[in-house]
Amino acid sequence: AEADGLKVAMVLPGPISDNDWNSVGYNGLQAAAKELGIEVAYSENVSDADAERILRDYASRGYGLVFAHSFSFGDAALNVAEDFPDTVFMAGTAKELAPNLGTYSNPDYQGAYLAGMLGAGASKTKTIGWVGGMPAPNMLANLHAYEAGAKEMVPDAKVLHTFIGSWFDPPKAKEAAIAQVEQGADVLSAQGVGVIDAAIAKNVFALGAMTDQNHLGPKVVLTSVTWDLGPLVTAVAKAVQDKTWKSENWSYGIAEGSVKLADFHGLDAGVPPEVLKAVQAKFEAIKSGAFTVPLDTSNVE
Amino acid sequence: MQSSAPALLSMRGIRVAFGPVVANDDVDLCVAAGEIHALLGENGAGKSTLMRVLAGLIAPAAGEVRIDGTVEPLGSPHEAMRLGIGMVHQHFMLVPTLTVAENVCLGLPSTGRFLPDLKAAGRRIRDLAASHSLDIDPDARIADLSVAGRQRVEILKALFRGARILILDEPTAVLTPQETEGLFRILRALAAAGTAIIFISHKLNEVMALTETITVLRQGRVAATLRTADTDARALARQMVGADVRLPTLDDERAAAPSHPPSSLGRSEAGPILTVAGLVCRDADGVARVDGASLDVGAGEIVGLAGVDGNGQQELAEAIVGLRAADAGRITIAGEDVTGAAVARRITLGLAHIPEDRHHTALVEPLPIRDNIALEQIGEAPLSRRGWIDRRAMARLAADVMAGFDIRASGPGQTAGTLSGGNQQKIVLGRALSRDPRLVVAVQPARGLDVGATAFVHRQLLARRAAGAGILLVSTELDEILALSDRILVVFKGRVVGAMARRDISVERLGLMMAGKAA
Amino acid sequence: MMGGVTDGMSAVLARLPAGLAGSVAAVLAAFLVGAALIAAVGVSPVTAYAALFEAALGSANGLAETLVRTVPLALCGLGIALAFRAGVFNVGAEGQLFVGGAAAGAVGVAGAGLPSLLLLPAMALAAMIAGAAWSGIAAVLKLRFRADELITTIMLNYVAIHFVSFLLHGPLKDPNGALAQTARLTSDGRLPVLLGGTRLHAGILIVLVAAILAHLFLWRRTEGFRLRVVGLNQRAALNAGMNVRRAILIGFLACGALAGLAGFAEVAGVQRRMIENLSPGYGYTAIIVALLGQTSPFGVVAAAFLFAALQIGATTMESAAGVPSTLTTVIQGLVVLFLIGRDAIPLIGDAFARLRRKRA
Amino acid sequence: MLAALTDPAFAGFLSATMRLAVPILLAALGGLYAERSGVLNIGLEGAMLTGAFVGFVTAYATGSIAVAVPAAIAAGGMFGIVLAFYAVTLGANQVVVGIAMNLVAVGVTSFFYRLVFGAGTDRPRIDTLLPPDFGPLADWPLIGPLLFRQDLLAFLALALVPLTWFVIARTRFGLDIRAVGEHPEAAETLGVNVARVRYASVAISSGLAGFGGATLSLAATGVFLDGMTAGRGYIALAILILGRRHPLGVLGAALLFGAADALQLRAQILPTGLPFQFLLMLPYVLTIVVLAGFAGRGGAPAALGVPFRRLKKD
Ligand SMILES: Nc1ncnc2c1ncn2[C@@H]1O[C@H](COP(=O)(O)OP(=O)(O)OP(=O)(O)O)[C@@H](O)[C@H]1O
Ligand SMILES: Nc1ncnc2c1ncn2[C@@H]1O[C@H](COP(=O)(O)OP(=O)(O)OP(=O)(O)O)[C@@H](O)[C@H]1O
Ligand SMILES: [Mg+2]
Ligand SMILES: [Mg+2]
Repeated sequence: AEADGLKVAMVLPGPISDNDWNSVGYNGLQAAAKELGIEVAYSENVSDADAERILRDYASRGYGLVFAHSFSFGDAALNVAEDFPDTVFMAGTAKELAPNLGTYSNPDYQGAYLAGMLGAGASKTKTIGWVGGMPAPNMLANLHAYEAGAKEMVPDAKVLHTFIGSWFDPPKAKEAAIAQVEQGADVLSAQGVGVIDAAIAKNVFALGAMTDQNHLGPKVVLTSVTWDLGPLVTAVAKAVQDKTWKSENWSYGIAEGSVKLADFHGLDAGVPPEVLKAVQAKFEAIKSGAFTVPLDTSNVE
Repeated sequence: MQSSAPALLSMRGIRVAFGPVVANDDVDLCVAAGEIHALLGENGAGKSTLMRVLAGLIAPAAGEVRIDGTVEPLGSPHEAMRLGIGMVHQHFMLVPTLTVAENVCLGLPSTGRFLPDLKAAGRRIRDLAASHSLDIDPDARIADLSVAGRQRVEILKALFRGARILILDEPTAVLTPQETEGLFRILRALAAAGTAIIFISHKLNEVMALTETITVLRQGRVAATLRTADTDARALARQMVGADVRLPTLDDERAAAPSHPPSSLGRSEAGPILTVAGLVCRDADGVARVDGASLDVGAGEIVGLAGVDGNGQQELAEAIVGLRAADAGRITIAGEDVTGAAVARRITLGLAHIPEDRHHTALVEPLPIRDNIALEQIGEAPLSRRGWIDRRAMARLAADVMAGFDIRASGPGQTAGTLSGGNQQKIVLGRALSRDPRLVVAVQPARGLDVGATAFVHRQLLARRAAGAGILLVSTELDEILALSDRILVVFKGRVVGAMARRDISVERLGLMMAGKAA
Repeated sequence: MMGGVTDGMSAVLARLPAGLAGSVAAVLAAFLVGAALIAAVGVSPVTAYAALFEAALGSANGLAETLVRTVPLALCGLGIALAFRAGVFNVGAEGQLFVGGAAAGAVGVAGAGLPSLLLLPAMALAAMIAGAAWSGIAAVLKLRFRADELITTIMLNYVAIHFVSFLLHGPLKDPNGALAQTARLTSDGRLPVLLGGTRLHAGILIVLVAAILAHLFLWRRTEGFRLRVVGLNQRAALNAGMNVRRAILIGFLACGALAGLAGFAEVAGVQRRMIENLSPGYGYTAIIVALLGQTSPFGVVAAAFLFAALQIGATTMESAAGVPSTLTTVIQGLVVLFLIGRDAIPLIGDAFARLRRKRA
Repeated sequence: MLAALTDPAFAGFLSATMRLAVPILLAALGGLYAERSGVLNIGLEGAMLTGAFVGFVTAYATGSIAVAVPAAIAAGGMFGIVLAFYAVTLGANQVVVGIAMNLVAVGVTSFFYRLVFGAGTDRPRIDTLLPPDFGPLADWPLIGPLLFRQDLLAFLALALVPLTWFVIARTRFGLDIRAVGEHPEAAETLGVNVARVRYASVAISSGLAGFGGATLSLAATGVFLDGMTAGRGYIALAILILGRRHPLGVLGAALLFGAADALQLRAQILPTGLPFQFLLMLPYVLTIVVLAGFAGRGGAPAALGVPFRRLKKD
């Protein structure tokens, strides 16, 4: 409806300062804004109960492209999309699509596979840990890929996992991670704030998630699986502007350069070189399409 | 009482108002050292308010207080205490979970600014108690003390703070005659040693026996100031109420209607309306408060249950009305075993209860008078049908009871908690008696009431008796028991230890039995 | 009798704020402080508030959204108010809402194919029973074990939310989906929309009916009379022959049933399936709603509407004016604090008078 | 036997128990002051969050935890004074005020976090306080993990247990607190300033809760996150009742809760076959069971939750 340029909004389930899922979304949005010079807006800390209303609100205020940045906003996006056919919606890992509702997958599990390899290879105890908030599909995909990667590198590796039952409870996540270290884990995958603190306290390696989290523990965060949503948001916005947008699954993973392993900040000295080589080789294989990381969102236990 | 030296205490032109209620209006009061001064007045006349001013709890809107002739600003309890004013409140101001020594040291920096020295205080308490022949253990917890024991602590607390003016607000309302005698001995000794004592009571004979001077308050104003020697109980009652008052007795009743001696009415035919056999009730610690008590009450008779407070009469009454579970024994009402029955069943059988504690047991103070009157009958026609309340019937009942029992209030919508004690008691009475109960359990029904109100309550009980109800009157007031009872039972340590018909009553024997000395 | 931290609470009831003018003033004061904070982030308060009001009340859709939000707040608030009247401090509406929602979702999925007239009442009933049963746990803990409900209901909220999470990851999970939620309800399992083009669903009618019934119950039914008496003075109630335990139980069960009904309304009216994060704390906000409404049913509905409007307007204020949404939490809290704080005005007057007297 | 006691897994469990208990212990000890004085402090949660935030910001700005902890306590205390103004001076419903204050705390901390650190995504962090090295002491059975693997804040928290006992049982202030909680009218007539005692108690109460919150952002993790107290203030209220409002009882109850939490975090790693949600419930269910089992009647102060109004003239 608006003639004078596309406005893009993003609805986020948590605080944009989580250095995690929500930061990724926010950074992606800002990157696109810079790249394309478009107007953007966002709502953070939006509960599932509020999602539909806020999506509707953006649509009715003339936003031409609205990102529903949570796996749990799919229903809400579907409902609103029906009522605003001229607005394009993008829902994170949605199952049901509509002509004006597309989705984008969360391919960080591809990186988790590499993290699993790296972790198992760096582990002296052949036991590595993984701490997450809730068993949401993307978390399960991440965990299974992490496990599979670890097993590829060290077939008898043990992967411990804990769900702390909420997305944001850093002290609890820390304690869960410490419990894993006490059970023998010496590399931890940090899928929540607090795990890196445990790694610092116990002096074990941590593998960051989503953004380069090395600054949270310069001596222990070996590397991070980063996800850059900028290219995706930019591409989608451009497609909408050019009216070439299509309802489909936009996947921006390793192959598209969105998922990477962050800089090691010099800590790679603590990892056997052959492990680093194997990880690098796997990265290239995924990138080239020679290897596909299995996507498994089945429940655990 | 030399008129030349300034009085130890003199209050002039005191005025206190609570919103529209003027509790004290231009009140003067003078008390000399060594004098025992009575403060009299109806319920709500403003006695407690005046004393709260003196104790520094209320700042008056007008007027001045002089101690030894000097005007003193009584801004706080602390200030009052410093000036030697001590008050024993009507409702004890003691923390039940603390020990005597802790209570005494409370708010008293001289016993240790930061770390109160309870041992030293305990020693001083013992000494002080001994010198005034007060029986007090500084390490006892208040909750474990008897009412009289708590009162002794209150007095000691005041003395410990160096009180020269001691105020006692209705101290005898909760005491037995023996305890009252003990208290009087203490007070006379204190006065002899120079303490000024202000004594509030509704019991005129006590006032006559104890005091030298009397100030009568009526509706917040001083109605008279008299020397005790120049007056008598009847004149005092007239001063307070503005008319003659006489407490009714059973003998008046009998004289008025000699034709049917009510004490035998219905008793032979239908059996007693209430029987209690071998009742045992234990408290939370397993101590038997009622320990095998047995009694019965016939229709058309008043059975007085006399006894020193704390001998299980309260627990016995609670068990009869169903507020307390019986651990052994049997209770029947109108022939039906109600030992384990709910209160509601007992009410259906004709029970009415006038509890000792009207504030917490009888009334729902935040609710209007109307609702309080309907409390026990709300589930029955005409007040409700099929669970729906008939508000017109409720209003009618309230109007009837308020008229019949002379309840003075702005209307049936007034909150019960804002009424004077006397009017509150009339609600309780009206609610209980207007249902035509067959059995009335009345516990201390006139406690804290002025003469006029007491006379009213007694008349109502006698009227119920005449209508054929059986009445169990539990009281620690011997006068009340003697005036109203057909038979008197005496309770001691949870058992009924003696019985006496009206014609055989001997006060001495009663006293002995109450002390557990004879059967 | 049934001692506990909440004894005496009822005495405090009388001290809750009354009077419309003061309430308006309090809300205004809260907004004034909010304005200062908005200015601190460099946004014009006028713009921000304009967005807020526009969103909450300025259009049919805004009003509809406000009413949609009113539903869970009012239903939970009514339940809490009834419990409170019985002297029961039930803080467990949040958990009761979750189990109610789960029950409604389960029945809604299992009963797919049934006609709406059968399915919806069955879902509502299941939700009420589930909520009441969950609340009943706290009732038993209080009546049998004397465990204080203020604590047990808070603990039970955590248990309920974890339990419902288990159900949604396990037995109730939509077999065709990856998410922890039930299958989507068929249209027969959804509450009808009242106003086309908006999300306003029939739940608001349930609120009105519930409020009227609660009002009649409290003021016209003997059971309600007994409930109030028990809440104000248990001993006097017992002395008058009332069944105190029964009244307490009714208080618990009514609260659970109404909170469960709120869960049903969210599932059948808004989400169209049971989801893992059904409520962003409705059950907690409703405590304040109940008390601001002075535990009187219509007052509760009005307070729920006020809070709903604030919450609805608040989120738009964030997206439209760039004011962090957390500010709205501050404003909500401040509204309450200023409402109660009106009592301070005479105190401040007193202080001034004293000062002047001292000077004179 | 000794082998079991020195087993590293068990030792780890013990030290985790203590770590998980400390924040709740501090808040519950705080709650003890308020409740013994007759004020129900539902605001513990908000005070904790305030302490976590102010402690974090101060540590970030000054780089000193020795400054941050007093700042967090002071901030909690200020929070308590506002709460006391409502609960004591205005005699408002303490539950409503507490919940409203918690709401404000969530909003204000999150709002000011953005104001201070901007709306960016790089989460600032501080260096957490690490346990000092006690050498061989840390390997003592039982005592080692419980005490000598803890940081200094945990020691302070533990020291507050006997200190609180002493204050309540032995000092004049404690006597005033007990009197005011049981029978404020009596205390007032004896010259105890009820309002002042309650203000002080609520301020101490919230100050300790602020301390407890600070341990979360200064020792447990080095970050601040919106709502990071995650209900610990409410749990502290339960712990307080479980511990019968007695310092030693509160310590025991906090350790019990910490143990249940530490246990469930460990049980999740083991193949128990139980859905993890049931393990997450464990601490809460245990609290309820214990409360129902024997602590239900724990004597609450008679005036708890009841506002006190001084008699005053018209
Ligand atoms: N705190 C108060 N607020 C409002 N009114 C009060 C208050 N205290 C007393 N009154 C009113 O002031 C009047 C005087 O009460 P006061 O307690 O002084 O009477 P009293 O002579 O001691 O009565 P009683 O014989 O029943 O003890 C009464 O009308 C009473 O209702
Ligand atoms: N806040 C109040 N508002 C109105 N009246 C009050 C208030 N507080 C007390 N009163 C009234 O003040 C009077 C004196 O109270 P007091 O404490 O002497 O009890 P009482 O009525 O004499 O009863 P009792 O002697 O049985 O304790 C009573 O009539 C009481 O109803
Ligand atoms: Mg009086
Ligand atoms: Mg009186």
